[in-house]
Amino acid sequence: MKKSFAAIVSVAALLAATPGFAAEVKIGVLLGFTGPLESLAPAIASGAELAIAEVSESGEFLDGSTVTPVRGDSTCVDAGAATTAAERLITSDGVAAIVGAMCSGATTAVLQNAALPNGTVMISPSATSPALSTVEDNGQFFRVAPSDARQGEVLADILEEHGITEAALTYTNNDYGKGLADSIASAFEKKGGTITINASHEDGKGDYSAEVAALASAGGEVLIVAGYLDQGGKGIVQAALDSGAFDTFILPDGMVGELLIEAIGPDLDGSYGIYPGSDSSGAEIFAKMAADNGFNPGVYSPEAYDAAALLLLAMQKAGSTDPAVFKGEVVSVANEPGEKILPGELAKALKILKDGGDVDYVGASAVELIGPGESAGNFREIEIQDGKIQTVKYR
Amino acid sequence: MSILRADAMTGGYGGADILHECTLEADRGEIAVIVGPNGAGKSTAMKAVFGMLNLRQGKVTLEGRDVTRMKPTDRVSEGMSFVPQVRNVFPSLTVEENLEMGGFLRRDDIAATMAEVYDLFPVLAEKRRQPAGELSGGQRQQVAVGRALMTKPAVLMLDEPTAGVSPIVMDELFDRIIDVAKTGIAILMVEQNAKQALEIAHRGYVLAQGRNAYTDTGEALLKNAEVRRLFLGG
Amino acid sequence: MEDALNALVLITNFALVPGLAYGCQLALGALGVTLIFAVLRFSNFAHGETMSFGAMIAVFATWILQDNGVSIDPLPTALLALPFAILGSILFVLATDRVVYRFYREQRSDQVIFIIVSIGVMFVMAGLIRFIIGPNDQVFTDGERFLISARDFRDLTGLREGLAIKTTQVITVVTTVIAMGLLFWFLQKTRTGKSMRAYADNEDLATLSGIDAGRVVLIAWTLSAALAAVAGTLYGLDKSYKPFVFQELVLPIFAAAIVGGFGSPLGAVAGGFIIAFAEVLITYAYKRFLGYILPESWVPDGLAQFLSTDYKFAVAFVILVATLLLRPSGLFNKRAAT
Amino acid sequence: MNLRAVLPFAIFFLLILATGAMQSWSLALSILNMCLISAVMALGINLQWGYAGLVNFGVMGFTALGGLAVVLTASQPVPEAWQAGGPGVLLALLVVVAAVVAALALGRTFTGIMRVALVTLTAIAAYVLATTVLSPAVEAIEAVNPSATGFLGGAGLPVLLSWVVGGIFAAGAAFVIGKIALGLRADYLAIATLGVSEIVVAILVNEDWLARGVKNVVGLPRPMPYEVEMRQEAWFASLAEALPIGSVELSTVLVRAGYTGLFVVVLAIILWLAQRALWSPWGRMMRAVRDNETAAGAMGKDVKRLHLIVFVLGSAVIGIAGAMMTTLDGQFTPGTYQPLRFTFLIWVMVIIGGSGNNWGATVGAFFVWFTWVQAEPVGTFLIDKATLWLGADSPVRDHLISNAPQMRYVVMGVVLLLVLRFAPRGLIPETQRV
Amino acid sequence: MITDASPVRASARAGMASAMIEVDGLSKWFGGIHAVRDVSLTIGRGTITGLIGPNGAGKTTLFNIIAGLYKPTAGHVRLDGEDVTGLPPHALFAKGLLRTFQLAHEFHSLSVRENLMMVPPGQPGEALVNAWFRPGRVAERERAVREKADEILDFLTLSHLADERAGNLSGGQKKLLELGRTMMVDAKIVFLDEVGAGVNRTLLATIGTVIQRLHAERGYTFCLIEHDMDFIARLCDPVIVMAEGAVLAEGTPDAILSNEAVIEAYLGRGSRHSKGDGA
Repeated sequence: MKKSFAAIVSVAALLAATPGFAAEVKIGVLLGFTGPLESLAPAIASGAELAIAEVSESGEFLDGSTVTPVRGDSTCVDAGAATTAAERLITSDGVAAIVGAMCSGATTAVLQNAALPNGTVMISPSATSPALSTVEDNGQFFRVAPSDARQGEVLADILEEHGITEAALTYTNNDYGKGLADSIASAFEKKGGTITINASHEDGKGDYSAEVAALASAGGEVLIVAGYLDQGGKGIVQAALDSGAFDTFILPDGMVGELLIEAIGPDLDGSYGIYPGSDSSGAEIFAKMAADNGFNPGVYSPEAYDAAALLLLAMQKAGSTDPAVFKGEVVSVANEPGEKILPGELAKALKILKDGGDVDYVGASAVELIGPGESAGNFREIEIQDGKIQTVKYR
Repeated sequence: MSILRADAMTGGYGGADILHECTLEADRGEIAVIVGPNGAGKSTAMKAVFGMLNLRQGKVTLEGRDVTRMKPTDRVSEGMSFVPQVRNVFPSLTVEENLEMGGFLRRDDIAATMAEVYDLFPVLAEKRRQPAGELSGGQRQQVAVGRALMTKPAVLMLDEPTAGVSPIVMDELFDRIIDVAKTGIAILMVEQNAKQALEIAHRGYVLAQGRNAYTDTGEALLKNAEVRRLFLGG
Repeated sequence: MEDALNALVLITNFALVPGLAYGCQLALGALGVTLIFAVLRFSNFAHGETMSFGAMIAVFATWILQDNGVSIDPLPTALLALPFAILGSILFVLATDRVVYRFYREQRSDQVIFIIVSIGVMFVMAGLIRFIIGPNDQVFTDGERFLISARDFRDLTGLREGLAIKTTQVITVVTTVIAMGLLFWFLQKTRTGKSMRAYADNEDLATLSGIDAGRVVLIAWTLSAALAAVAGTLYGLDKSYKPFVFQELVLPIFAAAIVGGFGSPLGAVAGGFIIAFAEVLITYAYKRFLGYILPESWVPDGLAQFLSTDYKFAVAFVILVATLLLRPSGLFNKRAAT
Repeated sequence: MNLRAVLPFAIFFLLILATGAMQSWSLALSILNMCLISAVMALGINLQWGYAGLVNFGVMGFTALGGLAVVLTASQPVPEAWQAGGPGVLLALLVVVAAVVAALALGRTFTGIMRVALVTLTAIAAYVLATTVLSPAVEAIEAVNPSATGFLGGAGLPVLLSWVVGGIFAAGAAFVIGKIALGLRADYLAIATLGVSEIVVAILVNEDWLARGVKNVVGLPRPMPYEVEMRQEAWFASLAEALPIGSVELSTVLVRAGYTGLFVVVLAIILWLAQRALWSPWGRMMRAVRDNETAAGAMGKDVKRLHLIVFVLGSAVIGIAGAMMTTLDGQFTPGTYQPLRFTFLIWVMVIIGGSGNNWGATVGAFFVWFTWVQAEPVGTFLIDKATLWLGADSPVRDHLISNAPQMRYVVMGVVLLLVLRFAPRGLIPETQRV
Repeated sequence: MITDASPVRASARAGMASAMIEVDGLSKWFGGIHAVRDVSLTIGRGTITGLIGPNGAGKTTLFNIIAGLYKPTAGHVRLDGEDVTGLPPHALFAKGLLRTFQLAHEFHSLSVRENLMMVPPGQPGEALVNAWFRPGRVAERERAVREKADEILDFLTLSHLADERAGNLSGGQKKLLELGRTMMVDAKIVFLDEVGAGVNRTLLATIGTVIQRLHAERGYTFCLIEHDMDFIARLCDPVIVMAEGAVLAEGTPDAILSNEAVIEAYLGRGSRHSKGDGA
């Protein structure tokens, strides 16, 4: 329903140039629907659209305005097409803010060439490149994905506690994987550990036997897989288990999810990792909501939900959809003080804000924004036991 | 009436006509030879008989049946067989497979025909398991003729069968062609080596610029002083 | 002795077995490309998508079978779905030929035009496939995963190194051997197969012999589509099915076909294995292997890798380019490449 | 130009105007900008394919080299990295150059098996030596603040200069590739160039010390002022007051129009040069070579050399376009170079436009890029309409609509096939000027 | 079957002083086929030499080796005393060796006039720099080249077709055009490969006249492959006969026509005995 409506809206806007729908707020969902990470995009979009629908149906948003999502394709491989899509969302569809983009490359291009010039606020659910921390953003860019640098330190701590001294490391060959791998390697080596091999793997390939062979030959007690759970990361874990190269895997944020356990099965027991989140049940609630709405909560799907929710809550708090006004409120709704808000409680939050109260949005991924508008990096240490993700503790 | 009769063929490859009312004929056991200078339309006439050229006018009959509008493939099943001048074997197929492909259209047992071909060209029986591409020029020509015989044709058409082969081999090829004719097949061939060819021809056609210039028995043409002067080099 | 056995098991497990399975998949793909090249004389860039299409049908058929409780445990249900995949691909490819390629064949268009047409077909198929099944990963493997797992092997032999053989790898090899056996039997022994070779050898003479060009082309497409469906399904079964992967497979497949000699079926098979083993063996880190067979002091500190796995895919292209430059007709083609 | 040539351009500009009026002017301009860049690429391919019949499927690689040129020319140098590993990299480079010279010399002096053996030996020795020198240097460079730099950086020169450098990079690569591969027949040349361009991209992706690899180089200097800063200028404020549009929109439109201006100049220069070359004795000679290489050789034309020249020129043009694109994006992202987008799409442009005709290639690029970008919303719209009968909540409909962006492939393929079938010589066919 | 070739060689050596082309021990294998075997011959300066022989005798292969299209397996070619073995066609053109082809090799998308205008080497407009930045210089030379082309078209009676696409010409007209191309420059020697094939008698006579005029007025040396013995006899002296990749005989047309070996291999033998007893 909502998707088709979005489609009608976007096309109507394209063809008829009706800037109308006065009481309707549009949120752009700009993701790589085509291209190498095309398989991740639909679930992320669904996450964002879930939050948008929730807000829209609550009737509490900005005096009863409705909110509709408008999708755009950032392709992940084509900065030109990404910029054009963003330009269309902003200037033609008239979106108030954008959830996106997906890959760091497209995100930077869109931010610099479309969002900044037009003064549009963007929250990326998935761009984790450290380079984005320092990019000039005029207070308009946020991301709910955790910073790679922080994650590396946390992982190194956990490895040390488990008494691991030698580990093999493989990363997905993009800015996320490379950045994360670098930070893990340097943090771990600072603690006296040894990374036996730091090798990349490509997403979207079918065959990972050569990569696993190299990893196995380098050796190590565990294999750290800085990848995506439904892309190359899964392929690596599968191939490593199949060939008996490694039994235990260290799983950073991109790798933790039910999908992986489903795909790999009991062999994954005993592997451990971290996942963004604080002491809250947001992720479980979100997973249930996603299931009710008929999609699998994939990687970054919770973050997308949070990104959309943050944008809308900030607008509510500012009482305006003018980016220049509400961009200042994003951090305040995400952090303390205020009432903690979990997924599914957006109506409640809107009401509190409407009544002049404060909220501390926790959401599906335990959002806490720090510094240049990034997730603070609260992590849950998890371990996989009996085919279930068990939380060990919070860091 | 002859088994093969091409009557007043006129036509070309789309542009100007190359053939002008050209008439050719061959009967069972006969060898009909087309000679003439380069560019006279010898090969074109051959192609026209075989249906590889659209005729504007004229008609081709085979055993009295009109085949003028038939595709080459259909003419093969009607009893015509054609050996091109070049690229006339399947080089990577063995000799035996070449012959088998010759009899591709036949639904009956081809073993007997194959044996006949091996009788005719004993050297092929020796090399039956060898890829045709590895044979010598003369042997390849024999494979080519053998392949064409596999359909048990009523008419065998040869486009310059002796092109590029040595005189000795040429002699032998002509002997083989005479043998083939003796089995009751009508042979229509184009030849560069006009004199030798006319010597074995029952009918000879001298073409010039797509027209029948002289038509007679081979012997008579050889004796014709004008033909000798103009086309046979004295 | 045990060290030597360990070394052998190690390299078998990590290089030879995966290389064999990958080689089979490439060989099947390359056979399809090479058949089209032999008969229609162009490089079909849409072949990767044909593989994808076949695998997609296999995925759907498997799901339907699974839903209806049909299975052949311990073998994967996908094997039952294979005939549907083959049939579906054949129908689709023949329709493509009828609607698209036939026109250019009748026009006797330039080879380059055919290549560009096949790129157009590739675009359409890529879009359609993603449109129908979506761009996601689809897992459709079921049944027993391993013939023997690394752990079982270690327990069984007492060696330090394990040897894992996946059911899907065995199926891949067996199916490939059967498919290739059938193909070669067809090409060498049947009348139709011989007529196809004849047509590939000499188009005009084949027509003169009464071999119907249309029929040969039809058979070539049929075989190519069937091989593509088998290759695609096996690839998806052994790894997982995802449309994007097949786009990336086209070049290694071309590399395999060209290294072997475009138009030569035997060459395609050989090329597939050459590319697969080159990729695996050149990027293999021999450190542990050397650790078993060399005295301790000789074991290298580094990984003993010829080339980082980052450049795994470049290996295929380097071999491809080298072949094109040094022996453009390929290893198994006697005729010159002109 | 006759009507047949003018009409497609007119229609295209109407489309752009319609986009501007109905959607927004900055969108229209940003589409137009990419159209202009695509046109430059298409002209490069047209030079090679349309003029000389050379099939270059390596567009992707040359585009990427153009992008690399922007990084190496315009980004700021990283002195720490130079200190850490600069000499090592230079030394390795020296080894490679020396090896090439040695191999060439050996190749001239010896023949047969000796030559093969000696050249191989030199190559292996050079490889071992270069990697021994390079590895520690690379490690040192990549260790320098990896999240922000970790590469040598560029020369810090004006970004517009990098367009020329991009052309030179691509031309250099094309010279080497052309020297070894141009003798191949059409389809092998296509596959070989595709393979080489994959290798080029693989190197850019994995050699972080060169241009940060997958970590991307962002924030490249741009030839236009930043909108946000521009809005603070006095002249801008007065202009914004004078015009009846919002200052945000004005700033984006101005910046985009600035790029448009730059690109139009480049396109115009290249078009002028290409047209002038085509209708000169040089063009006559090239067309003769394309028509019949053997006869052209017999008439004294050095076919090999001419092929090499045109291959290098065409690739240089693609390199320039690659540099322009990276400049427009403001970032270099090596991981994004894919054949489907950067090779095959460009070919579609040339074929649809009309190979052999520069105006055709240009307008083909315009239309194809426009369709490529607008196919997504239009595809979504069409599917939505086509599946209305399924009911609003149908999961099939939902599934189809969510996969609608993929329609751009279908649209592109169908358009290509239709043009090849019904107008095989393109929108503006090659003309005969006698 | 083949007569002793030594007299031919002897005559080749004798003519060395005034040789335009000397071929020495030339051989060429294609795969397993021996297309040209150990051929030595001389084409004297200022002659119109005819090259005849049955199809497949290796005449065209020999042509192609001399013209640089194939590299010989063994042997040498000298042009005007200079060793030019293995030089590419364009380099031979620069040294004054021109050729036409058995099947017309016109530049089909160029106009008839352009087919001629492309020939002169080193035109300023063939360098891109001039084409772009020195239009004046280019235009000046273009005028001259165009004038010359028009003259030749006139001579060839093709003026009315000057602006026609060359691909649209008839076979004979294409042959004339090819001949015309050789007139755009001053050649030392022109090789004509079956210039008469597919040409009607009237046109062939015209071509013959053109050849004779070029020979007389410009001092061209010609070497031509031809099957039409009349044509050969009218134009050529000497005539060289090839068979099976080797030189069979050489001499005046009259001598060749009465040479036993030549009659045996090419022109036709005496009577056969096996004839006519079929059916």
